[in-house]
Amino acid sequence: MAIDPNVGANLHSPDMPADATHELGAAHPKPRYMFIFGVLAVLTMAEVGVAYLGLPQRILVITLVFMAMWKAGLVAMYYMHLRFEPRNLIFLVIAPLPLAFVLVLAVLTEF
Amino acid sequence: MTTAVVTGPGGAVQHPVHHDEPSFVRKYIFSTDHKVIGIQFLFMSLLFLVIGGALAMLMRYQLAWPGEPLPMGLGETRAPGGIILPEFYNSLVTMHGTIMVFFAIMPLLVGVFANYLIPLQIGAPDMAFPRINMLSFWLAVPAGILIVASFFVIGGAAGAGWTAYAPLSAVSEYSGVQAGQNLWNISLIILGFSSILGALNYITTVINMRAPGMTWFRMPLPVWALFITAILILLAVPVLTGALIMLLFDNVLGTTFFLPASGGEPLLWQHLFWFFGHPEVYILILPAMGFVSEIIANGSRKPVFGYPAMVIAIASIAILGWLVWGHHMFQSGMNPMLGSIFMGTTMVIAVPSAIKVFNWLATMWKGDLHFHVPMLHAISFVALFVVGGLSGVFLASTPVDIYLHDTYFVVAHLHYVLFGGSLFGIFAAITYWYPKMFGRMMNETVNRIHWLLTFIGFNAVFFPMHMLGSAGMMRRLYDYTEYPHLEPLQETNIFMTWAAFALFAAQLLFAVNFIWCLFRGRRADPNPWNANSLEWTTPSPPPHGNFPATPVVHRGPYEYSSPDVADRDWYPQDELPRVVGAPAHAAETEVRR
Amino acid sequence: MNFWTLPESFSTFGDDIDAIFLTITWVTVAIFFIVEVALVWFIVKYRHREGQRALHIHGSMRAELIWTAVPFLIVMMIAVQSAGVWFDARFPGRIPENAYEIAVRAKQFEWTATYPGADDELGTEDDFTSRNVIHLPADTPVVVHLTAEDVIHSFFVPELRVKQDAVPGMAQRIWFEMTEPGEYVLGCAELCGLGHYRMKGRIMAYTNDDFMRWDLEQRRPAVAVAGTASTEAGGAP
Amino acid sequence: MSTPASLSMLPPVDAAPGIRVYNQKLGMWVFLLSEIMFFTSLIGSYIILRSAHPEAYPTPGSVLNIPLTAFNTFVLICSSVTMVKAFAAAEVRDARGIRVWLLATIGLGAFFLGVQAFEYWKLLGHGFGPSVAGYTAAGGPLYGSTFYTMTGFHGAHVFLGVVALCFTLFRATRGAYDHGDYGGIEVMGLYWHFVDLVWIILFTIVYLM
Ligand code: HEA
Ligand code: HEA
Ligand code: CUA
Ligand SMILES: [Cu+2]
Repeated sequence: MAIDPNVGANLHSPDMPADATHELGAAHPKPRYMFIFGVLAVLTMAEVGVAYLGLPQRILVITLVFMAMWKAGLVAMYYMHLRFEPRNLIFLVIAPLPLAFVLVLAVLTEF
Repeated sequence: MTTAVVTGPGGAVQHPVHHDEPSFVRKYIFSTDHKVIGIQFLFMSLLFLVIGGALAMLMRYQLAWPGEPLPMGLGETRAPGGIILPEFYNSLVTMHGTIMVFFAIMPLLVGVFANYLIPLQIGAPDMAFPRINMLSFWLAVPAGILIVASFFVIGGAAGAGWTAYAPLSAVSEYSGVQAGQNLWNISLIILGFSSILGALNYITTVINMRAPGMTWFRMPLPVWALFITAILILLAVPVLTGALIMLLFDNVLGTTFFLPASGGEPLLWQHLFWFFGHPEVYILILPAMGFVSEIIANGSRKPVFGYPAMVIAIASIAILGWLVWGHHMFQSGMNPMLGSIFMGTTMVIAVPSAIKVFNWLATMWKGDLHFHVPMLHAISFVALFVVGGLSGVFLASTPVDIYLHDTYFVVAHLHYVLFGGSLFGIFAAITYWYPKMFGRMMNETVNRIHWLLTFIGFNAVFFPMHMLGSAGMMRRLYDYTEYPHLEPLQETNIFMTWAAFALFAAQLLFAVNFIWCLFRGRRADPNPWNANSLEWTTPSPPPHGNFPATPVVHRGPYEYSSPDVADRDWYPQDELPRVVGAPAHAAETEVRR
Repeated sequence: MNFWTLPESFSTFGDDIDAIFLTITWVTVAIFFIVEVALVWFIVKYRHREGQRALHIHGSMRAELIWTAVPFLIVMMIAVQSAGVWFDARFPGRIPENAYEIAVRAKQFEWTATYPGADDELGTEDDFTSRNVIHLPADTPVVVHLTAEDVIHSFFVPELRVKQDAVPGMAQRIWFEMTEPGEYVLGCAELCGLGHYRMKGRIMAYTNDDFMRWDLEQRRPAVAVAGTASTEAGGAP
Repeated sequence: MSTPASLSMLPPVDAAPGIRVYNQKLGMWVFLLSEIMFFTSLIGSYIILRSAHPEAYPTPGSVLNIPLTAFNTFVLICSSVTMVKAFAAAEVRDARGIRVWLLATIGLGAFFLGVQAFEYWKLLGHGFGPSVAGYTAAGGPLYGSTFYTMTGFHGAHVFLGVVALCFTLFRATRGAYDHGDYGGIEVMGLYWHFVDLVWIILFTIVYLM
């Protein structure tokens, strides 16, 4: 193949040893896993605390949803290292969220 | 230019390994070759098409001559003395719908052609995950066995319609069906898993395994359609799975998701089902649209008119398809305000469909039309899909749907889009790619007769359904002659039934032709239709690994009648560009390898 | 029997519905002919002949815009016209004030109508019922409180252009106004089990005077055997 | 394939399309998208049923044991850390680290399941079951139905994850993953973290609200 030595390489690339470059390597700082863990643990405790505060239902729900989203976001961004992925993948991953939203919201108005 | 070398960690995709003559079992049964899997799906789903058709014949018999004994017996619990029982009729409707939608049309479109075509048309040696692909097929098999087995359990097969509205489907006292409903649930859960595994394979393959030069906008439209369909499957089917699980639990665990007596919500089932169900009907049409685009361009010897618009139309149908599910629930007691919103979105969805229809017409405009059999089916698709789509507009109008909902008008609509649309698209695709799949041509004359009879028969069976619907005949009705105002419709129904028998008989031609030519058909060239896309550059049938060398793509798939090549009217995607001024050399134009 | 149009309508908004049905019919028939005629024309005109070569053209932005915009406008027109009638037929706020109210309960496989009785209130002692035959006044708006006992049924009166699912656990309120006295078929339009096909009933519509007379007649026995009497009133189903 | 000299004058082909993510990882992400929709249908139903029938749902603490489950949540979060540590070890080709952290993850996952089983057992004893029959706890049977279905399907995912982790560990003891072929661990981790993520949401919705 004279055109380009690397043409078609991606077809088989997963078999190549991962020496050359890889996503997390030098390009990005290593996420601080333990620090994230600390945040998650604190947020969990805070959530439980909030639940026992006896807040009015609406405020409670908003606070808890916010905290849960935060935690979920941390897991996705750092542990699943979405932050360090190509933009295309991030778009792909958030694609179904609006759908989930539409489904739940539309049906909620029903009852 | 920099090349994206993705160095992934290993232990992953196998090279197209060339085994030395694998065993029969590895080659034809537990094969990981996408082509074999596609063909396995083909045989399985054609079998189910026949079963679904046969169930329809029983229904038609009852609808023409309600209460008259069948010429043959079907067992005392179903049809004592040959007279179909109401509960058996309900099972027939349910299983006909379920089998046609989930076990015939969906696997025919996706299981068969996504598997077979995607790697070949994008120039890949196989799927991204061949073993998951195999698993996908081998999950569909037990699902199929369960659904057929459900006819033979006590209480008979599920009888709550293919939409399985709760509470009828959730409490066996209400329907009289016992294990049948649970088998239906379990079968569809398994099949859903199979579809999801397939979908993730197709998506990954299209994103990552395209041959060099195969940019997004050089992909053949079937690949586009199948890719977007796979996304719909991926996101819609799990919602059904979740709903099915809740329904199953209501049946067997005593939970109460959909049972109002102890706090559940019947409408929740409908919302979940249709949130899946409407994307599902587009799953059932988009691939067919892709095939038809390909075949019309080929038959017209002309580039697809408005290729980018076609892609955008598919994508917008797919996106809008998520926002219209409520149009199945206008009369369900759903909030009327929500109904208006759903009417709006549903109306809008006619627009991308319009774009597609007019682009097909424009593709034929000033073409050089060759009416090979796939082209005949493709043109029929356009002619009939329009009818089905337009009847959809009646149903989309909320006030009109008050009258038409759950009448035969809906049945007419759904057969025009599903049979006139999807199944004609499938006939087009099977006749078009048969030579590639099996290396032999189907008999052209027999196929033409089959097409003609199917086209006429189809319209004779299903067009009158519009009239039945307008006259107020409800669907899923065991014996409409109970209603005095529907009694006069019997003559029409008798006519439709005879037409349906003829239609079914006409399919025998196709079946015989299909099977006969597997063994006796004329040998096919690599490129019998003078087409451009990559699958035609490799032998028929393609070898394991598909392409002797990775193809390199230089242009879009529809460069028919290009002025750059004067000596013929096609220009394969991987052919080296002819340098301006250089003589078109015969040696170069031949199919290489 | 004329299959091409809906049966004659006998309710006030029925005519509006039929008008939209007609509009859509005209629009779709026109589009149908445009598409099919173009198709056949192209088939004949551009069929393959020796030496013919297709025009090599990839598309036209202008054409795309036209056939995006025109259908959009057409369907929006249909949607707007439909929304108006839908509002009239279904919005709770549009239910006439002075309507005669009854309750209809669906169960496998029969319809039971409950009438308010002397005090004009539903859910009181003096209510009386009828099975599968519903007696109503014509020329007066009627509100039906629709419920179901077991599974989903659907209250379908073709000639009145009325259809509403009766969902267990939900209370629906629908209304209609009949324009003429007479007998109208009531059917069940939602698959509800093995007797779905025979879950039929009748609506007997009287002039206001006749209805009043009928109503009074029913009240008398209703005092004696509240609830169960008068089942066969107005003729056995 | 022969290459005529004229080729060099042609516009370059767009070589090697695709996104810079290897197939397995992309495939797992795509699979997780469908999982998102699956849990949407379950959790969405929970939210919808609950808002339709608030009377069936007493304050969670009155039936459920929040401190126990909060602890269990903590366990699952820990298992996410150990999982990511295994991945980090694979990246630096630390064979021992891979095995140790995987083992820790398996242990924590199994522990989570054990606590959940214990919780179920306790709750069932208090008349809080999934079915209408025999439901005697506060609220209505809808509460039991939804509770067991949500947490049960999450538990099933954890269980499958533990099984898959055992398989991964088995392969690691055979010398996989520490030659730069960390893909298997990364993909396994994506699934595991996703299950953790779902629990974070479930815990909040089912236990705290
Ligand atoms: C392949 C499957 C498929 C497809 C593609 C469609 C396409 C459409 N469907 Fe259909 N539908 C079904 C399969 C499908 N449907 C099934 C199976 C059911 C019954 C389910 C059940 O209850 O069992 C159903 C039921 C159904 C209903 C519910 C009816 C009821 O139960 O009361 C409605 C209501 O809105 C509807 C609407 C539409 C619309 C608006 C489209 C549109 O997408 C159509 C768009 C196409 C066109 C409009 C034609 C081409 C366009 C032009 C030529 C341009 C000009 C047109 C205009 C300006 C109008 N469908
Ligand atoms: C794609 C889907 C599909 C297809 C093809 C068909 C095909 C047919 N359908 Fe049906 N139908 C549905 C999907 C489909 N249907 C659905 C979803 C419902 C709603 C169910 C519900 O209400 O729950 C329905 C409901 C339905 C009803 C309404 C029943 C009722 O409401 O009471 C009727 C009534 O006549 C009917 C009739 C027919 C007939 C006569 C055919 C005929 O066209 C059949 C002709 C036979 C074939 C097409 C098979 C031929 C076989 C081959 C071509 C393969 C041969 C090749 C080899 C073996 C190699 N169908
Ligand atoms: Cu009641 Cu159908
Ligand atoms: Cu739909």
